[in-house]
Amino acid sequence: MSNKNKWLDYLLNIDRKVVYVIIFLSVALPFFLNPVVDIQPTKWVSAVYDEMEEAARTNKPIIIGFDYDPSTLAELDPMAKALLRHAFSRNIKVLGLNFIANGTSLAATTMDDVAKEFGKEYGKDYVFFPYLPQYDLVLLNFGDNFRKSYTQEFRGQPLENIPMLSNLQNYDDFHMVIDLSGTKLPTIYIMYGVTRYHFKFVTGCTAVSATEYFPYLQSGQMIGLITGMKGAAEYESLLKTKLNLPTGDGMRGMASQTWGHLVIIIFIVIGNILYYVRRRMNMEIK
Amino acid sequence: MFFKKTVPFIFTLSVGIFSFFYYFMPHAFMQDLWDKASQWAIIIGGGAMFVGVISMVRAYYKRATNKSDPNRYFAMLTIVCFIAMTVIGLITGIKPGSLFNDIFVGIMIPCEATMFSLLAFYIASAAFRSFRLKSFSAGLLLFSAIILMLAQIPTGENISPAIPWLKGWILDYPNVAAQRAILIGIAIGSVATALKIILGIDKSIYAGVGGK
Amino acid sequence: MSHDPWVWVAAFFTIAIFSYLWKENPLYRFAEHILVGISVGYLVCITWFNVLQPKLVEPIMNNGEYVLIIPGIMAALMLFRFSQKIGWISFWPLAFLIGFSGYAIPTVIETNMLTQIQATVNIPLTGGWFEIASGLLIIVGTLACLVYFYFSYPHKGVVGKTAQFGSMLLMISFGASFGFTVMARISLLIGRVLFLLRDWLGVVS
Amino acid sequence: MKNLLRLMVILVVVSFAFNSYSVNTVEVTGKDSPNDKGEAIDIKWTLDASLKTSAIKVFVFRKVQGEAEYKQIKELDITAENFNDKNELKNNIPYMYYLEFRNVTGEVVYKTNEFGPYVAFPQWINTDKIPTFIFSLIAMIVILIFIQVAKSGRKLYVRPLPGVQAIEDAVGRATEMGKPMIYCPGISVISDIATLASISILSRVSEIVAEFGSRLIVPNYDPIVYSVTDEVVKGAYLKVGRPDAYKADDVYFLTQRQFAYASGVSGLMAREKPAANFFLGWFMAESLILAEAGSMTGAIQIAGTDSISQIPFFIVACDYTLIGEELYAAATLMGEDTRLLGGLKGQDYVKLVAMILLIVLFVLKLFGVPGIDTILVGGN
Repeated sequence: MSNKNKWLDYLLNIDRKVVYVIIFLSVALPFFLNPVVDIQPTKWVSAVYDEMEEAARTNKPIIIGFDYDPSTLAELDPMAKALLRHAFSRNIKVLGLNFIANGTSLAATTMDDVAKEFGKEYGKDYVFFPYLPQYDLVLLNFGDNFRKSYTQEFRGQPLENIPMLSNLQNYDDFHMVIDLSGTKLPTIYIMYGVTRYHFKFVTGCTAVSATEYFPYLQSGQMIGLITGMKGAAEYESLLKTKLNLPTGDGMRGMASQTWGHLVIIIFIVIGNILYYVRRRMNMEIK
Repeated sequence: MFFKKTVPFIFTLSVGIFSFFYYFMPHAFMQDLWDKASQWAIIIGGGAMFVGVISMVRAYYKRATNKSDPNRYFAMLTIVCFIAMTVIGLITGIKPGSLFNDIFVGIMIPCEATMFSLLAFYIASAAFRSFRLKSFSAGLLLFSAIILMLAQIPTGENISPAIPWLKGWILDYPNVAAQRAILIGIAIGSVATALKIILGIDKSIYAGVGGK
Repeated sequence: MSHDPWVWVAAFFTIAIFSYLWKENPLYRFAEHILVGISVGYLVCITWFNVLQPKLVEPIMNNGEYVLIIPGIMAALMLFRFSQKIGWISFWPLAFLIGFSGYAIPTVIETNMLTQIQATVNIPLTGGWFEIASGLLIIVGTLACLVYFYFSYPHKGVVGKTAQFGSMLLMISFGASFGFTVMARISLLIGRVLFLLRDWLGVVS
Repeated sequence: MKNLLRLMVILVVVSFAFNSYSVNTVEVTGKDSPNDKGEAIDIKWTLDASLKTSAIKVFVFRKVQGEAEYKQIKELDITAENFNDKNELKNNIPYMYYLEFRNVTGEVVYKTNEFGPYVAFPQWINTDKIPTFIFSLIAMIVILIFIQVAKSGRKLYVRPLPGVQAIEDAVGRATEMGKPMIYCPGISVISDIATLASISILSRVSEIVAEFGSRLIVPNYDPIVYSVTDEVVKGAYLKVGRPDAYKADDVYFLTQRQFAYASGVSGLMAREKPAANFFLGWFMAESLILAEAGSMTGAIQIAGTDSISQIPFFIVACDYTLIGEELYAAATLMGEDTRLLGGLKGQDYVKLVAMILLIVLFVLKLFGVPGIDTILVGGN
C-alpha cells in the first residue's frame, strides 16, 4: 500500500522541470524525422485560397495587414510567407499595412525576402506603408482615399513616385483585405472598415483568438480564416498540390505539432487518473 | 478648476458628439472636418507614444540611481541600451539591411519570441498537474478541447474522419452561438464605457497623473 | 553551423531566456533588461521615422502647413503628464483623442450587435433535419447564452434551464479555444526550436 | 438671377439622371451613388454573351456635358458589370459617358453611344444607418437611466450568484484553518472595469477577514491599483473597528512585468501555503502560471475575469470561475459601488432589448414577413 502511495505522491507532485524536458524533446525530436506530407485543408482556408485565385483572375491588387510582432511570429510569419508566395506567383500586386509598432521591421523583412524569391520589384509589384497610430481613424480614411493618412511609403518616398499606386484610391480598388494578427485588430478592421465600406475581408489569426471570429464568418462580415501554424500548413499544402510551390515553416513544424499535442493530451488524461486514484485512496484511509 | 476639468470635458464631448454623428452623415462638410480632426489625432497619437517611453526611462533611471536596489547595474544596462538603440536608429534609419534592423532581428526577435514560447512549458506542466475534471462544466470543456486538439493533427484525421468533421461542426455551430452572445455582451459593455467617458461620468482615465 | 554573427547573438539570447525555466538567474535578467531598453529605443525610432517626420515635421518644413503646429504642441503637452504642478495640461490632448470613441458607439452597435442579430435571424432553416437542427442550435443557443449573462431575473424554472443550456454551449466554446491555445503555445516553441536546430546549428534541413 | 438659371438647369438635368438608355446590345444605366458625400456616380451595364467572349477589357470614357473631348478614366476587366466613378468627380455637374470593349490585342470590339448626363450630389443622412441610430439611442438612454437610478441610491435587484457564495465559503474555510489567503486584483489599470469590480469584491472580502482576524495578502501589478487596494483593505479594518490589526506589508506592489509578477506570486504561494487564492480582474497568459502554482498547494481557488481567452484555463484549474460579466455582477452584490450597479443593470436591460429584438424578428421571419432579412442593416 505504502509504496503505491509513495509513487502516486511522487508522480502527482512531479518536479516541473521533468515535464519541461519531456515537452521540449517532444517538439525537438520530430524535426529529425521526415515531415508530415498530407493535410486536409479546412473550409475556411480553402475559401481564402479561392479568393486569392479570384484576385488573380480580376487582376486587382490585395492589401495584407502585417499586424504581428515577434511574440506571435512563429504562427503568423509562415502564414504571411505562404500568402505572399501565392500572390507573387500569380502576379498579384500587394500593399502591406502595419499597425503594430514592434512588428514594423518584421513585416518589411518578410515582404522583401519573399519578393526576392519571385524577382518582384518594390514600388511596382509590392509596396509597404509605414506604421501609424490611431489605426481606427486610418482604416476609416482608407475607405475614402489612403493619401489622407499616408504621405510616404515605408522607405520614405512620396506616394506619387510609386507606379503601383497610380490609379489606386481606396478599398474598392483592391480585391480583398487580409489581416494577419494575434491582437484585436481583425475586429477593428471589421468595425472601422467592413461595416462602412463592405469590402471582402479575410483574417489570419493566432490559434488563441480563433474562436471569437466564427460569428463574423457566419454573418458574412469575414469570408475566410486561417488559424495558427496549422492554418499556415494547410495553405502551404494547397499551394503545393495546386501550384507546386515549396512548403514552408508551417508544414515543417507539423510533426512536432503532432507529438506536442499528443503529449499534452496524455498529460491531461494521466493527470486526472492519478488525481482520482489518489482521492479514492484518501477516501479509503478516512 | 475650469482648466483642469471643464476644458478637457468640452474637448471630449464635442469630438465625441461630432464623431457620433459623422457615422450617420456622409456629407462633404462632415467628411472634411473629420479628415482635419483625424490627421491631428494621428500626430497627437505619435506624441502619446512617447508617454510610454518616458515612464519606462523614469522607472529604470530611479532604479539605476537607487543605491540599495540589487538590480542597479541591470537598470543602468537598460538605459544604455535604450540610448544606444535610439541613436543607432536615428543615424542608420530603419530600413531592412540597416544596423538598426539587424539589432531588431538579432536581439528583439529571439528575446520576445522565446519569452512567449515559455508558455508551451507552462501549459505542459499545467496540463499534467492542475487541469482537473472537477465539475461537469470542466468535463465538457476538456472533452471539446481534446476533440479540437486531435483534429489539429494528422493523427486525428487518421483515427476517424469524424473528428475533423466534429471539430468543424463545434466551431461553426455551438461556438458561434456562445461567441455571438459574448460579442453582444462586450459590445454593450463598450457602449456603456464609451458613453460614460464622453459624458464625463467616468473620470478614472485621468487618474494617476502627477508623476507618482 | 551558421557563420552569421547575428544568428549567434540571437542564439545566445534564446538560450538566455530559456534559462528562466531552470530558475530566475542573472543571465535571464541580463537578456530581459537589454530587451526592455532596445524595444523602447526601437519604439522611439519607429515613431520618429514613420509618424512624426512624415506627418508633422516634413509637412511644416517643406509644404509650410503651419496649422499642424497646433497638434504638434498638443502632442508635446501629452508629456507633461509627469509634472507634479501642471500634470493636468496633459488632459487636453488626451481628452481630444478619447473623444473619437464617439464613433465607436454606433459602429460597435452595428458591427457586433445588429449585424449579429440579423445574421442569426437570417439563418436558412432548409435542407435535411440535421441542417435545420444545427441552424436552430445557433438561434436558440445565442438566446440561451444571452440569458446566462442576464442578471435581472433569477435562474429558476424555464429561465434556469435555458441558462444551463447556454452554459453548456459556453463550455464547448471555451474547450475549443483551450484546444486552439494549446496549439498556439506549442507553435511558439516550435518556432524557437526550429531556429536553434536549423538556422543556428544547421543539424536539420 | 444667374443662380436661379443654374438651379433651373440642374433641376432639368437631374430629371434625366434616372432614366436609362438602351444602346443596342449593351444596356446601360447610371445614377448618383446614394448615401455618400456626392462626388460619385454608379454606372451599371449588362452585356450579351457575344461581347463577353470576344472582349477582355472594358474602358470607361467621361466628359463634362458640353465639353468636346472625352477622357479615359478607368480600365476594367470584362467580368465587371458596374463601376463606381469617384476620381476627381465634382457635385452638381452633368457628366457624359461611353464604354469601349477591347479584345486581347487591344483593338476596339464594340463602342457604345454616349449616355448620360448623370449628376452626383451629396446626401446629409445615410438612410442605411437609421436602424443603427435608433438602437444606439435606445441603448444610450437605457444605460443613462440606470446610471442615474443607481446613483440615487435605489436598491436594484441582481440575481443571487453561486460565485458569491463560493468566495465567502473560501474565505470562511481559510479562516477556520488559520491559513493566509492571496488576492490578485489582475494586471490591468485602475480605469479597467474588471479592476474596479475586483476592488469592490476585495472590499467585502477584507471586511470578513478583518472581522475574523485571518490574514489576507494582496500582491499588486499596477502602482495606482496598489494605492487603491491599500486604502480599501485599511478601510475595512477601520470599518470593523480594529485599525491596529491591519498589517500594511501584506498589501504591496510586486512588479509591473507580466512574467515576473507570475513567478513572484508563485514563490509567495510556495512559501505561505495559502488555503485560498483569488484571481479576480483582467489577466493575460500569466493566468496559467498563477492557477497552476495555486493548485499545487492544494488551496481553494476562485477566479473571475472578463478576459475571454484566459477563462478556459481558470475553469479547469480553479474550483469556481466567474465568467465575463458574472465578475461585474458579483462585484455589485458584494460591494457598494453604485457605478458598477448602474452599469450592470443598464447593460442588462439593453441585452433584454437585444433578446426581444432577436425573438420578434425570428417569429416575423417564420411567418414569412418580407424584408426582414435586411431590416437591421439597410439595403446593402
